[in-house]
Amino acid sequence: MRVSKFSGFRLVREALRGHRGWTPLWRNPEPQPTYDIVIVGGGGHGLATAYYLAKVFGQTRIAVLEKGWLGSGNVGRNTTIIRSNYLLPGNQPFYEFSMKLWENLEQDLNFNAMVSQRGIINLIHSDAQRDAYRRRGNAMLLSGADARLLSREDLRDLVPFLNYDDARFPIRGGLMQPRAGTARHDGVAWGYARGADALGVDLVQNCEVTGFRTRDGRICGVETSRGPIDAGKVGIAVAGSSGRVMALAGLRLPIESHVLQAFVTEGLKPVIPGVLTFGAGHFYISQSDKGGLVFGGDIDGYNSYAQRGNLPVVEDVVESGMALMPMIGRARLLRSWGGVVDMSMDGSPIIDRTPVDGLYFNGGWCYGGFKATPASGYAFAHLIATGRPHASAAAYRLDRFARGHVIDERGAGAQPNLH
Amino acid sequence: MLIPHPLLGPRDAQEFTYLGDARLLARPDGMAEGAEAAFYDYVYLRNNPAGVHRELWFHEHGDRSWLVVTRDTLTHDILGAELATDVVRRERPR
Amino acid sequence: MSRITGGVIDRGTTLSFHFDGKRYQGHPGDTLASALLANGVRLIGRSFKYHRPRGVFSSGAEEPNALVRLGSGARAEPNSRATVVELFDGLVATSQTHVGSLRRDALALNDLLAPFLPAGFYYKTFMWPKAFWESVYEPAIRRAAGLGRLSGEPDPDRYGRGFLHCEVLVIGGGAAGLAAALTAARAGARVVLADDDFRLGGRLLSESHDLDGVPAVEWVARAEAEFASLPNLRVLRRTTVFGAYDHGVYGAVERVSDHQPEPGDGMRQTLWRITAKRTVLAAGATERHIPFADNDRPGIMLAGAMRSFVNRWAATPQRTPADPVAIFTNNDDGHRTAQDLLARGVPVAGVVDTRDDAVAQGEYRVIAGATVTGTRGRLGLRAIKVTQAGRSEWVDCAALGVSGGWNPNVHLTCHHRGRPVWDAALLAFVPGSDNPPGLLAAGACAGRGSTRAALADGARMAAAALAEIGIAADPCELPEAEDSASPPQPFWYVPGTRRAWVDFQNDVTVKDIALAHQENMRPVEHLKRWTTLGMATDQGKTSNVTALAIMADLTGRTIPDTGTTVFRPPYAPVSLGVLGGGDQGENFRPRRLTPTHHWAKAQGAVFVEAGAWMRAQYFPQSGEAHWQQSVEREARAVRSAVGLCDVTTLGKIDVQGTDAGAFLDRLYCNAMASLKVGRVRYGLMLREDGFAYDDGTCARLAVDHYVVTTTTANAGLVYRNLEFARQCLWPEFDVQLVSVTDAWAQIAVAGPNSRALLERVVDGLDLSNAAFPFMACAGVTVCGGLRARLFRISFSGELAYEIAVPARYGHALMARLMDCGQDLGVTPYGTETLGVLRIEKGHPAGAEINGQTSAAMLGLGRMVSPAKDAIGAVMSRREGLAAETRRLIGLVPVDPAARLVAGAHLFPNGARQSLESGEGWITSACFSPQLGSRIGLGFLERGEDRLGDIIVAANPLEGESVPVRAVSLPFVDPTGERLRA
Amino acid sequence: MPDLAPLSALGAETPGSIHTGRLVLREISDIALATLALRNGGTAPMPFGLVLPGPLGWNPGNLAGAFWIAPGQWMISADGRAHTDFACDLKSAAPDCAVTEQTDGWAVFEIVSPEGAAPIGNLLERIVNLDPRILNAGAATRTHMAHMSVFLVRPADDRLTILGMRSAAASLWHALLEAVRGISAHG
Repeated sequence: MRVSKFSGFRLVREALRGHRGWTPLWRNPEPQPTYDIVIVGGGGHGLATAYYLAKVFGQTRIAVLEKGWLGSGNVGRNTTIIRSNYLLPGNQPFYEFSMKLWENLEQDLNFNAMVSQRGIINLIHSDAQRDAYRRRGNAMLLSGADARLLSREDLRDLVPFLNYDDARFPIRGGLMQPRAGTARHDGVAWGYARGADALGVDLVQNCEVTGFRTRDGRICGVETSRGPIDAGKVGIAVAGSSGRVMALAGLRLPIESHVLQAFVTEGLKPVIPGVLTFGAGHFYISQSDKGGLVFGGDIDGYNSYAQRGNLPVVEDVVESGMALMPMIGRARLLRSWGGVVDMSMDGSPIIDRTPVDGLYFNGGWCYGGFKATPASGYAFAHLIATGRPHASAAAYRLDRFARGHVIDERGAGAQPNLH
Repeated sequence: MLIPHPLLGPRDAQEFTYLGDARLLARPDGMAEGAEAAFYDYVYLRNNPAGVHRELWFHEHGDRSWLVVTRDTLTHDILGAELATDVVRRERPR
Repeated sequence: MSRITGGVIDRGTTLSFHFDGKRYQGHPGDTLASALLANGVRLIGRSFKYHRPRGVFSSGAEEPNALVRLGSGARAEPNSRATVVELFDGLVATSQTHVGSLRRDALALNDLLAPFLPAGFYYKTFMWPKAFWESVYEPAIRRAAGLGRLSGEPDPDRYGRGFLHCEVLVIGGGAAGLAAALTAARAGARVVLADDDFRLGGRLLSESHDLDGVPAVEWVARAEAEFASLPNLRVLRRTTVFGAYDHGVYGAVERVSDHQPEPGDGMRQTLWRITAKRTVLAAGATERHIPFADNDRPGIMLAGAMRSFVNRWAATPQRTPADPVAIFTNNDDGHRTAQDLLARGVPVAGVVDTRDDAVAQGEYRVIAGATVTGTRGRLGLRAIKVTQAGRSEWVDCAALGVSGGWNPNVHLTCHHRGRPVWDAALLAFVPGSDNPPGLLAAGACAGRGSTRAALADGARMAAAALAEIGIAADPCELPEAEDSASPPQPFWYVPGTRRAWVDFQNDVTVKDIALAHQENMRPVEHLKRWTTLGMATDQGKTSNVTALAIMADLTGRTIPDTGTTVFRPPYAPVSLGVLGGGDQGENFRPRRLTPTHHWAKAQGAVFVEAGAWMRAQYFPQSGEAHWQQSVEREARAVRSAVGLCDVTTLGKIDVQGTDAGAFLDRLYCNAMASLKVGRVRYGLMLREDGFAYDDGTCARLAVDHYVVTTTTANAGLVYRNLEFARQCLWPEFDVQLVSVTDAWAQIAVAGPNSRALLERVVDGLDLSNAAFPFMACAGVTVCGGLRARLFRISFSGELAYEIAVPARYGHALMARLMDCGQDLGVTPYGTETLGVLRIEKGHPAGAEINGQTSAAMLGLGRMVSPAKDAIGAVMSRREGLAAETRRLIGLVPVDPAARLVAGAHLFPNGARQSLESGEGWITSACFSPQLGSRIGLGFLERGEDRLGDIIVAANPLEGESVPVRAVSLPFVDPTGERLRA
Repeated sequence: MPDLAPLSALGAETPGSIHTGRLVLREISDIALATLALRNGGTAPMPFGLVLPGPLGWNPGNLAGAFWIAPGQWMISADGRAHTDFACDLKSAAPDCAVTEQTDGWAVFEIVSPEGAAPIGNLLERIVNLDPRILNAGAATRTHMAHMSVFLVRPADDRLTILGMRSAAASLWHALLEAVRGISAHG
């Protein structure tokens, strides 16, 4: 198949001949009757899984089934933050693996997903919080990631526009990960889609999975809105719809579906350098290359599949933003939207086999699915191809709740809306 | 959102705190055989339907009642609300 | 000047304003856009990507081009749409999105580079060399991107919040909205009428038709007069309803004083949360344009906007009223503009109508079956190229009105993810069947846009809405009004080789849509995201439907098959200041003060935030240069004399009832029912998942009466859990709960002299060890009869008590204790010292009970009684928790001068350090005056078996690695002699 | 009598008071409060001859007043008796109930409108998201205000009593003053 190689040189050449040479980023194939591996979910994680299955694990005859359009789930409706600033051994190495994949993603995919390592700062407002962040920063360094403990004076240099004067919860410092930052969310989905398509993966849009077919306790295919498809193995990566899809296989999950709102302002000249996270209210913000301030906060807190939230949370999030940086008062909210997130019972994800042989599950990403996209795809591909968990994702077991090996970064317990 | 409090009428959802699946009313007996498996189910496997959901809300900034609210998670429509004590007494007669 | 006669402006008053440093004049009733046009100013801004010169395109919220920075200094507001800015005297506006002057924008170079910058170009390049993205390409892109600039200073204005409740909310004050409001308000319902504009009337103000034979303005004035007489009707002018939320809740922003030079003492804007039983959406419609080559010149605008400027504001779109104006249309509405222009003496160069059978409806030239295929005039339109049947001619004109039909403003109907449906007759999307519950669309936003139809629909929908909630209402009587419908010809764009803009602000052209089609970015959302179409500040109001039609044309599918366009809140951009309009700064959140706060303040205490509370952190004395000195003095005082600390912040819950003991047995992992009256017991609560949750004391005041304490942080949460247990788990228990945290001031009196001190204030109670031993409690009186509660409990490990009195006396009791304890060395201490004392004593606190640790880890595993059912007991026995071998131990640096910090990770001496090989971490650390060394608490693998071992505390974050010795807890008074003294 | 001097919730020896805009705000520091809760399955008593009201209800009573706060639970108040052991008296009057002293748990602010009901209505719509019809004269309810829990009692159209956590008295007072300013800004 013909693949347009992307480069500045190519762009110039195409410009000079009226852009007639650009080809589709991916095909629109009809689904085949049989595949070796079917990935359910054409979001970031599903597309990345298919890409790595083909690229790294030498698998062929792969399809990705997407009920809407590629990237229509949370990969297209998040706040684009990438980071590896976790505390626990079950998490941090995984997210650091993801960060390393991010750092080479664009060259790997030949697609500019605008990975931008402008840093993330988590603000510290109390001595106890400093102690907790010191423990976390040390965990980051001990896992091979980067971290810096910032004083209030350091912060004044880096982000002078915060309220240092009369804040209800004074800013006393910060924990910074300089390598963290943002990536263009749609670009990530498109880059993986284009890469997977070029490796022969069939990306089938408008194809909803309506059931699973099993034989002797083993998966043998899926029912879809476009007819049955046989498959040797099936991987599920449908965060937000995990409960619904897995219920088709008769499985219940330690997951609740919640709505997380996100916000963007009108375009503004550069004003916020990296990613900032308020430690005393739930608020995080960055500025896109296009100039919009992209921000978010807490989930609404109730179970929802509605992909929209309510006004009190909007007010609460913006109020926190105003308290942190009162200079944004004159900026205007342009758009708000809601994404349905899988809130797991310990705040950490699941990448594991299921009781159904040949059926694999990837979900429970809570707030954090976007940054995990590369490693999630890689680890899920590893699991599906080899049958063994990838070393970085070995803790993301489905049975960890029953066994008491939870990975609870916030110490909130089995209460999803507190994670 | 407005929560139709059975005693107080429609009230701003901001007066409430959300807990989740009303199955949490049915706490297993901790002294019974097989309690650990029953508790795993109770603590971790909540109903999470895309549709009608029975769920617990606490009237934190109100009369401190726990309510069982029946709400559609696809539309957010609320189909009813009851005092949790009434539900427990009805569904778990002693 | 190009001001003509007429209009709804107050010519008796002149307002001065500045644009780009130049002074102009306008009148009350003007918008910034109308005033600029009236002054002949056509070039107002630049586009986002190509920096093309742009002028006013619309007369409302949909404006994509005429964006300015309003005001200066901290009040500067970027990206303001000149079309909705109400003019006031002294207004200062500045153009934006250019480098150098507006006329000579250096970044206009981008326009020449346009061939190299097609849709999505940035995804295809800037990848080599790798390091250049962040160092070169991205910074350059960021500098060039963005629209206006924030001041960078804190917003100086105040914003308000409010809540309204009504039976009917009417959104929009045009023909339909006015009829709806009249109908509903006359029926006696509580009605809120919210209108975006500063003047009611909507499009009625922009049209030249009469109502009942009088100018529409007069009819509106009559309606307003009636509104004023109806106390059940509230009119919110300058108010944008921006979002439809659940259960009839709408968000609205009222611009209270944006039309004044400064808000003064008042509010700038108010955020209203409106709860309505029913809503009549009367949001009108937005005209769409027809893309053609170079259709973005200043002077080209929507034909309906042109009518607004002429009729409402008496401002013409060309530089002088004598310059000719042309119209390009696919429907009759364009002709209406030509008629109104002529009626006001504006010369019409011609009407270019795409319909072959178009005829003139007045004294002007019609070029039927023709299209506009080119334009001239870089900074202002000079001529258009008209092509008819393959022949082209240039027609001189200084302005061009474009009409491609009208899109109903269905936005709010989509806010619950409802999908509009395609009306093939109207050639427009109209509200579907899945509006937000309770919302009825009326008038032009429902596709019923003639004046007569809108009025009738508004009245009818209001009556229908009221009927649904059981209120009888008759539709108000309707005035005679025009009733012409003018559906457009399905003509969406003029094909050609030059660029034809679809989304003006983001510079998305027909070619970009074609390229997206070529690259298979065909689903609407892919199209939008790949090209950025509809992502500008106008949110695609003027571009989305047109783009959809073009994509439909390219794919050969129908428009509804190609997709719909769904809108999300907010309807129009809303300032963050008003959305976050609560108190800011130190009033961002409530502050809870202890009963001795004012006393402590008078003593010079330094305060610290403890959750919602402010607590005294330490009490510096003169001569103390560093907080550490104060803390050492305070801690020594407690260990050697007596200290006082306000501990009111700990949660207190009154638990009564015949089953109170049995109830508490279920809540705490240890037994409470067996506690004797007059005694106190330490209690540990688990979460149901088996991890440690909260600790405190449980005092039994009577057989059926306990008072339990919680940690400061968890007071509210524990109360909630107790109510859950009472109402949901064990409603059969006779238990009553009340939170009494604030009712009692509680003061810790700690130290060897505490008994002596208390004996001076407690009325006649024997405090001897025999009569009132460790863990005793009693109701007493103090200071001559004040009721109080006395507990002999100790967080410091010293002989200690906590005494509680009604909160209003806390201040006085503290002062009294200080007064009468001078000879005993009484010293107030704060939370820092409290922390030092508890670390010395090895008591766990928030850093140890952090939600991730188990009772066993805390060394409290034996408290989890196997003999009873209690919350968390079962799950605490899961394999993962049972196999956990980390234990809380004490740590001291081998070198007493070494720094020991919480957050360091623990490793075997000499071992390679990685996250996986870690054996624990330090939870808390401080300098212990008692031991003369830094000490710490931490969790260590098999800690209880390794006492005496030397391990390493690694803190690579601060470049430290410190050998430490594991020691047993507590550091102080291991046998408890002091405690029981 | 104890020889200790009490402090008002706002931290002064005398209660706070301010006349601003169209409203008078006053701190009430001499009201005695106690909650009364029924035992499981118990029936409502009539302490001091007081009929305990139902949900949203308030009964001014003679010797003491009461408003409903939860199923089976009321707040009982007595003007001018803050210095007494009111809970003890109430317990004697309702010995079969759980009684808890609350006098010092709450800051009590009274808002009076010399111009009638309208300014109170304007204030309410600035501070709480309650349908004003819930809070007609004679009603009481607890709700959410400026990140705090408050009880609102409406003794009369031109009068409103607000009870907030005593520890947050200053923040509540501030929020009320801000809301009053908001009303003035709108005229």
